[in-house]
Amino acid sequence: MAIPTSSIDAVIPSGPVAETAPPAAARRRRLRFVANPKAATGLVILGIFLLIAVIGPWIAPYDPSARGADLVAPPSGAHWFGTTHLGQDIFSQVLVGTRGVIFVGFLAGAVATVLSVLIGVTAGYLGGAADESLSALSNVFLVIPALPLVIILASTIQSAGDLVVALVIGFTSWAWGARVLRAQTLSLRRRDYVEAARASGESTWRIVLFEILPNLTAIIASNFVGTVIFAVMSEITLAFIGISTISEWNWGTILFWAQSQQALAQGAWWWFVPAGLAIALLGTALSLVNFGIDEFVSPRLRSSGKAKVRTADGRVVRMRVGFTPVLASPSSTPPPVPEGAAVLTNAEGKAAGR
Amino acid sequence: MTLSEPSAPPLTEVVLEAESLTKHFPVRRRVRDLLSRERRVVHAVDDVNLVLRRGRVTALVGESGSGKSTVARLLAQLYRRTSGDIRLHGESTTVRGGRRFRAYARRVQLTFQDPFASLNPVHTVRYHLTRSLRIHGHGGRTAAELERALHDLLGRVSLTPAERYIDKFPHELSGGQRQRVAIARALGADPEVLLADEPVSMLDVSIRLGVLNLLRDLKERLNLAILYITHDIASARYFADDTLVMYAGRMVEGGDSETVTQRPAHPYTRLLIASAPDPDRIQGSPTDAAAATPEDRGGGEPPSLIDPPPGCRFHPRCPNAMPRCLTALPPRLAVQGEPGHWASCWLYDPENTETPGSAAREVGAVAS
Amino acid sequence: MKFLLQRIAFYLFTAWAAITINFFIPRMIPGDPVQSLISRYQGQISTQAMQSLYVLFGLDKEKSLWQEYVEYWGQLFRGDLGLSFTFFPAPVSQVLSDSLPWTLALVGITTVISFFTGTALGVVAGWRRGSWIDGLLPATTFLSSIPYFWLGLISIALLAGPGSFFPSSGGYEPGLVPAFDQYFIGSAIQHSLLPAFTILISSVSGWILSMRNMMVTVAAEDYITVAHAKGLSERRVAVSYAARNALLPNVSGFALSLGFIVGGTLLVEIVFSYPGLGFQLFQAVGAKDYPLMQGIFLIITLSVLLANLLADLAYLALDPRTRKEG
Amino acid sequence: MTRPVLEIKNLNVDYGLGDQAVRAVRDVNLTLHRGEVLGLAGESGSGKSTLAYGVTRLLPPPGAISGGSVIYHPPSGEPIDIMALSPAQLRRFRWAETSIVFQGAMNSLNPVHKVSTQLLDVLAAHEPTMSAAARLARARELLKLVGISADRLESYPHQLSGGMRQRVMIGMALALEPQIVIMDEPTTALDVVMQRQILGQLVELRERLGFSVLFITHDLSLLVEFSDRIAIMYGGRIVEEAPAAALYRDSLHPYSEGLLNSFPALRGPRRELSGIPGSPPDLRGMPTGCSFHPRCPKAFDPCGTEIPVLGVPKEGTAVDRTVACWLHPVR
Amino acid sequence: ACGDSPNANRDGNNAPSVLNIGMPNGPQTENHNPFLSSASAASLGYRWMIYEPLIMDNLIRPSDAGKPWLATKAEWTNGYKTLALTIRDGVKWSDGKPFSAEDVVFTFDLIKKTEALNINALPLLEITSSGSTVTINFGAPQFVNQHKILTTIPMVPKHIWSTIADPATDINKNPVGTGPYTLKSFTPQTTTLTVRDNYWQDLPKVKELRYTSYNDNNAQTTALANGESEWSFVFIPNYKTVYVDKNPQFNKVWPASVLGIHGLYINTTKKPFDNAALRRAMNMVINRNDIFVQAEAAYFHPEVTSVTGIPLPAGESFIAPEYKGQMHKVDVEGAKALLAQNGFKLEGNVLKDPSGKPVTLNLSDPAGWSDYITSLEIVKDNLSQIGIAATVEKANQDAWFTSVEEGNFEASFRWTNGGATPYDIYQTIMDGRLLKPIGTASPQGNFGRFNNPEATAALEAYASAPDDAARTTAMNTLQKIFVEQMPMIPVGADNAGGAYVTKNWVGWPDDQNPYAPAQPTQPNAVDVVLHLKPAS
Ligand SMILES: Nc1ncnc2c1ncn2[C@@H]1O[C@H](COP(=O)(O)OP(=O)(O)OP(=O)(O)O)[C@@H](O)[C@H]1O
Ligand SMILES: Nc1ncnc2c1ncn2[C@@H]1O[C@H](COP(=O)(O)OP(=O)(O)OP(=O)(O)O)[C@@H](O)[C@H]1O
Ligand SMILES: [Mg+2]
Ligand SMILES: [Mg+2]
Ligand code: NI
Repeated sequence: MAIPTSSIDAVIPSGPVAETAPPAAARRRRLRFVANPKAATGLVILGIFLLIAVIGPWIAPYDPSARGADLVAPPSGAHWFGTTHLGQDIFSQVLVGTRGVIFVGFLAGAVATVLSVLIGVTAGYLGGAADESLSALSNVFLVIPALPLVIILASTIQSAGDLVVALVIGFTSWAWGARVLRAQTLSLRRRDYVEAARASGESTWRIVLFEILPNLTAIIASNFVGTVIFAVMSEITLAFIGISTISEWNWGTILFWAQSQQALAQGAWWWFVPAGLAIALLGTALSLVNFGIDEFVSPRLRSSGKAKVRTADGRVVRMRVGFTPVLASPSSTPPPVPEGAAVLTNAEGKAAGR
Repeated sequence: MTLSEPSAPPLTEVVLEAESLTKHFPVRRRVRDLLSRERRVVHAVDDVNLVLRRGRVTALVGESGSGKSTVARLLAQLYRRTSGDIRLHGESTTVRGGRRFRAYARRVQLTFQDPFASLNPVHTVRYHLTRSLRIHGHGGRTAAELERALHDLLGRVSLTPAERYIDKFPHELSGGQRQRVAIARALGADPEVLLADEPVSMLDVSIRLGVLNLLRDLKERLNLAILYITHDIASARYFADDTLVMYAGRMVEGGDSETVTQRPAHPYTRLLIASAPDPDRIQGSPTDAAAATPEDRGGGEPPSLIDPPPGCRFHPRCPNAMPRCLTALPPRLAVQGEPGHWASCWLYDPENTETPGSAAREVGAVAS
Repeated sequence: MKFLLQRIAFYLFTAWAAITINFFIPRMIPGDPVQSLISRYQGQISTQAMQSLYVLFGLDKEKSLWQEYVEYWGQLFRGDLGLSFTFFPAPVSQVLSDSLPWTLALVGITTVISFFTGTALGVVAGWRRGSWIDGLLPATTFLSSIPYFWLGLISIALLAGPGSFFPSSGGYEPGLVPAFDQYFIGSAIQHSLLPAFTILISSVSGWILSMRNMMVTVAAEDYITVAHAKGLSERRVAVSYAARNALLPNVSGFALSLGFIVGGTLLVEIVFSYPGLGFQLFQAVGAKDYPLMQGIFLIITLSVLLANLLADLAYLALDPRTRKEG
Repeated sequence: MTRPVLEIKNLNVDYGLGDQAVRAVRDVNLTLHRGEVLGLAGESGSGKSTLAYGVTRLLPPPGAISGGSVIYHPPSGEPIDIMALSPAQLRRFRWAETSIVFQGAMNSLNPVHKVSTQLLDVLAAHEPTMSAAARLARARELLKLVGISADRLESYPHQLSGGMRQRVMIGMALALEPQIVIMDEPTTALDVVMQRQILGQLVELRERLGFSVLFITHDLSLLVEFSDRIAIMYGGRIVEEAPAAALYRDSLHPYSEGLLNSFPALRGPRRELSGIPGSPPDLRGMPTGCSFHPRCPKAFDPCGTEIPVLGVPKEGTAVDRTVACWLHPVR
Repeated sequence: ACGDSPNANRDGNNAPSVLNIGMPNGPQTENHNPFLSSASAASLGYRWMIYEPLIMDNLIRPSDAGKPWLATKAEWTNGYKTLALTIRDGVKWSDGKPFSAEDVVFTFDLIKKTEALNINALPLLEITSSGSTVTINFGAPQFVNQHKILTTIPMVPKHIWSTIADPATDINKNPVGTGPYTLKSFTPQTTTLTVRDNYWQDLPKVKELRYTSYNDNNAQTTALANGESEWSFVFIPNYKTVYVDKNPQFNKVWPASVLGIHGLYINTTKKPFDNAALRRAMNMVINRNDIFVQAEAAYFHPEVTSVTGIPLPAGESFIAPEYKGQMHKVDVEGAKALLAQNGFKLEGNVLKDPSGKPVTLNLSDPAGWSDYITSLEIVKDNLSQIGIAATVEKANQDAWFTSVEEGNFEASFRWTNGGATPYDIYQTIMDGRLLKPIGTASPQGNFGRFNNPEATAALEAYASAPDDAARTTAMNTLQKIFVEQMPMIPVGADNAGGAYVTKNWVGWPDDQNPYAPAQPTQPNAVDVVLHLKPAS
């Protein structure tokens, strides 16, 4: 029996799917993330902080360490955020301090992410003894509370500068990510497409790098963002309690000085508030980006734009599972369909059939 | 397209052959097992013999969990076999990754059941196909050669014009198109054997046919040996030259597709065929439909593969069970008068002296 | 059972590893307790005192690290955590038993409250998606992004102070003797309000969010639709079906957070001068008091492990799927 | 035939609101009669499930009913428009009058509750006066009804096999002896052997209890065997409706014909399989006219421009079937 | 509800019979061992309310004779190698047993026997008693240790301590002393002492002392500001706003300098800082007032004004005639001139040393020590006036400790030892006996590696000189070397003052009546409490 190729052609769907240009589609997929309002807001704020991190030291009106004549002066035209006990300009400190915060946050995030990917994905993909020992390792790191560990480590290391602090935070905070990634890799490893790649003869490292990793991007990204938040908080905490080197300005350093000079008791709220708000804002921005990623990965989490509808009986209800609303305006419904036609014919038909 | 009674083609060269193929998966140990030395295993595949010939489609049917996919993966050397032998062109092969696995994969390729899962969502069609060409050195030396090879590949699975599909992501393709890409990827290795694990079960009715026809076309044009795995016995009849029936990890019947489907020998095959939906059975009262329900003493439940029933694995459900079925494993027995048709069932033992069904009633009575 | 055995092996291994790390990390710290003591009393303890302090602390004898490690384990098995340097010669166990209850009470209760409020709000937010409570989420995100030491400082500045109901520091009114009576408990509660509030504000949104997201995910499951189709009351569907299933991942998070009670809120204790373990740890780090550090770390690790065990048990109790028989 | 229990009139179902909306069910008119099994077939995405959920108003957001009515005729009393029920009324109405068996039984049962809890739930919600003992007795009875031993009540869903779970769902669907049972692909995940057993049992129960069944599947050969009448859906519309035998013997709509020709037959002579060329329509860009015309081998002039109306075909003598195709002008 | 609760009939917090004392030292663990500086008794200071010394020296007026306390007379002979004590009669331990010479002998014996308790490394030889006289022999002259021996050693009862197995680690659960108070209750946060009945002096008016340990300076300051705490010693930034102004009538701070200083140690081995002229020039530009005001909140470390580095007025009597009245003053031009004379060149804003290299200086201190860091910032600023490019490094505390002790630093703020004479100051800075090569720790002092045999000889002479004249000569020599060589730039004095609230209690030491340092942890605290009277 021969099947002419034409017959196959006839069965080939040439449906509506074939229209869009592929690269555009790919871009669309990626842009969808940015289109998420939460992610967009987060990214914009983050962008501003990044910009300040880069240009902060140039646009700062004063040298943040330079002493001035006005001691503990409230915000004014000359000093937007007021001054410290040495007459230093707090606005400049915040601007200049952004760089350290961003640097440590992102470096620690990157270190932790790389470690968690290395350890988590390896453990998940290799399985067996390698998995057992690597997950044991990450479990141990998970059990050891990070902040105290960071505090101890940071106070261990001589002259803990930004770089050291970032590394310490990075090296102590990868465990959670590794665990998540391992679980995800385990499930990916069983996916058909990984098996299929294996069956077609791909080498192990290529499978890990090109088949598994790209599918973990969202998790890795959200992991990264999470670690950055943690790193920023840890760094600020370390500076605040006076453990890390505070040679370079960061927001924690500002708070450290404010605290050790009892700024609030002095009534110098301006010493505390800007740095605290900056931290909160950066944290919020990062969280928003994280939500964006979450929603991107799992669209269910998106709260759909318009959740309320007007129903046929004129009430406004929320759309929810289990109670499908009956919409008010049958705008596009063509009611003039022979109401009787179908239904009646049927009924008649049955009647006749009897 | 015309359909003619398959004119049993002459037996061609054997490409891949499995002998006494066995796969036992270890069961995770329980505390109580720690005391006993015995390791518990899932008898996923036991003593399976099978022959794939050039230019022939062999169907492997059986219910879910009967071990079909495991056989396919064993043949693709994705699992290590517990025992038995796999011979490629008569040569025993055992490969465990690396260069030798690649060389094996070049000749034996596997496609998966679910086209929605077997393509990586982050890669384009081009990536998938390029990789399969490159791995096996069919990618050519220049970009132009590669491009030509890609077009050729897509052409072979009738995804033309190639430009329309080549830069798409899997999610932009329909199920049938995806399955074609999966097949094209297997063909990229230029294999001699194609192991197709349920290639259409996840596809919509109206698309299935296209993929099956494609496979048949490939068989004929490329002279491939194809193992077609399915649980839909009707499609085996339609598409395969030979059909093997599996039950609980063992082969229970085999032979020419038409013979197996029209004159099933093994009670399990009979049950399977009787259960398949059959539009021609309508017209009658629903009681008829109920009456047509074949006898199945097991409530439709397959046996545990950890402690498979002794003797014939089907005996707890078999209406024809005889006392010896409970203890003795039936060998392959030729069905008389039908060359090439065999069944692993004591009913076909020419020396059988027991009454079919004698053990069934006993056991049935005890069970109820 | 297999599951349990595996977990026990895991706990034992982790405990060993953590204790070993506990042992080595403090020893990597340069400097020693004597120097720290001297610098704490800048000028008031003269440098001539150093020798006698080394003798006092037993630091004048040279021992190999390995020897110390073996001895440490011997001590641990005897339940002896050594003597603290900061409070020399108070045994570490005494320092711990003095401060642990405070942390447990403040952070423990707050964590529990935070978990329950957060989860409850999360259930509502997830169930009534798009309602006002859902709109509140960004605000809570902002609140939770505020470092809580800062929130604490601000709340002290705004709410505490002379004449205010909220005391700004300490665990109870000075002069009271800890006892289970109305005065002491009342004072302890009064002192814990502000720190508790701070922790609550910054931790509750995490629960809200994770519970909401789980609710949303679960609400799309078929069995929820089935529950609606069965005509069950809204409450029953929301609580017994959706929330009950959505709770599972949160429970393990909760158990984990219980484990971090001890180590996680160090800053709140610092800011509110709360006499808990976190503050002690902070001091111990400053004073190079490694027996105390080790002791606190041990407590933290053990409590995290215990919490993990609880999480496992809770899972076992809540999710029948993990209780596969046999 | 008896009088109808459920009349679907001009039902339209949308996903999304406003400009975003896609219409998944278009102008569907369908009647379910007392005691019959009405099969609903069509390829994936044709709107079968949407119709079933729409009728019971169980569509999850962003699904919304944008028009039409669904009239339920109770055995005694006034007809009820399901579309006009308030949530509270809906809750009372559900399961007591219509119950649903979903496609995946694994997901239909709450994994953390015992089978008994989930069965008793229904009884408690709808029969608050019933005693606890009576409820339990009823639950045991139900399990027996579907061929599961009563001691399985204390099992959790994961402890049951796929077939048992599906049976539990069927038993649960019959708990309140509803008039209508909607089954959305109840057996696709099962083995053929198991599938036949369950369907056999269902047919038997229907005989005994007299409920009506709306049976949804894409396996036409199964429907032909098990249902009284079959409706074929394509692109959100019913394109043909006929008694099962009539449809099998002589399908009028080219799509129905294509569907029937997609199944290889197990018995009888080897048939020629033609299949259906092309792929399903996109809901966002429905072809004009008859939505099947781009794939239809018999398409002619009016097909591309005008939507054919569902009606009794002029030719032939059958009055108990309808079709929407320009090849078969309606009366 | 509970009648027998210890809190039930507590009187109001500010009842006039109670004095609330606070320290910012965090939660305490019960330990009333008076010898251990880690004990809660030492940390909060209440050990001096229970245990008493032999003589009550007043460190802020070190030249005044001490008040006889448990000893009515203390006499040094044998070139300060023998101490003869006459023990007071009629003193009773709080358990009723009489206090005797035996107890004094026992206490000194205990210190002699137990190295861990010999905080001051006293070279004790035999200790004998006869009647009410106790004779203690030392292996070396103890002129400079007089104060430590007489005022900082608490006397403990033999009948109790002789039964204690290990006095170095005993927590002395039920302290029995000769002091006016006994322990009433202890909690990690608050320790309460109550007045005893038969004290050898008039009983104090304060019936109860409540020592509260606040977790940090902020908490302590807040407590002081709102009167919760009535006496403390804590660093209060901007103390006027934060503390005094909250209640100016009562909230007082009384800083009193003692003979110990804080200043900038310079590593004298690092070029070009081995050049004394450069160090003197640096000294001339440092603005001590700015440091005092901005870093030390205008009170905490009182400005060292005398060029000799000796705090005034405590050290008034030690100042050499040539330096009397010579005060530090900022003189940038003078500094420039001095540098120019010594071959330094100021080119623009850059100072070049005689070899032509720009002069740079790394100033380091631990990150968390905010007053020191602030001081360094100011120093850095000051030094830039003469073209020295200084940087402030905020180091890790332990790293800093090590590098200072090993001489791996350029300049750093640090304190000196303190004592009853300026000897301790100079000894910490200039003692050649402590001189170690760079890289070897010299934890006891001479961090700047100042190598001057003349100074070493003068120090030795001062400690062991047989008579006052020889001592004066040695002290004058030390001052001359210090002023001319400037191995360390003195900035602020150690402060033994305190903050107190006069709302309920008056009679505190102040400028008019500086009878004792106002620090609750000093031995003199008991003297202060004995001076207190209810306000109005
Ligand atoms: N990796 C594995 N570990 C343990 N048991 C396995 C594993 N893979 C398969 N099995 C078991 O082996 C048996 C055969 O499985 P297999 O997947 O081969 O069945 P199948 O016939 O392909 O079923 P289906 O039609 O559902 O695909 C099943 O009981 C299965 O549970
Ligand atoms: N949430 C949704 N948003 C938008 N479109 C949807 C949504 N859910 C379903 N659809 C679309 O509605 C159409 C009908 O879907 P439905 O699930 O009713 O099909 P079906 O006939 O039941 O298919 P199957 O046989 O696969 O179950 C499909 O084209 C589908 O893409
Ligand atoms: Mg399979
Ligand atoms: Mg469906
Ligand atoms: Ni100081």
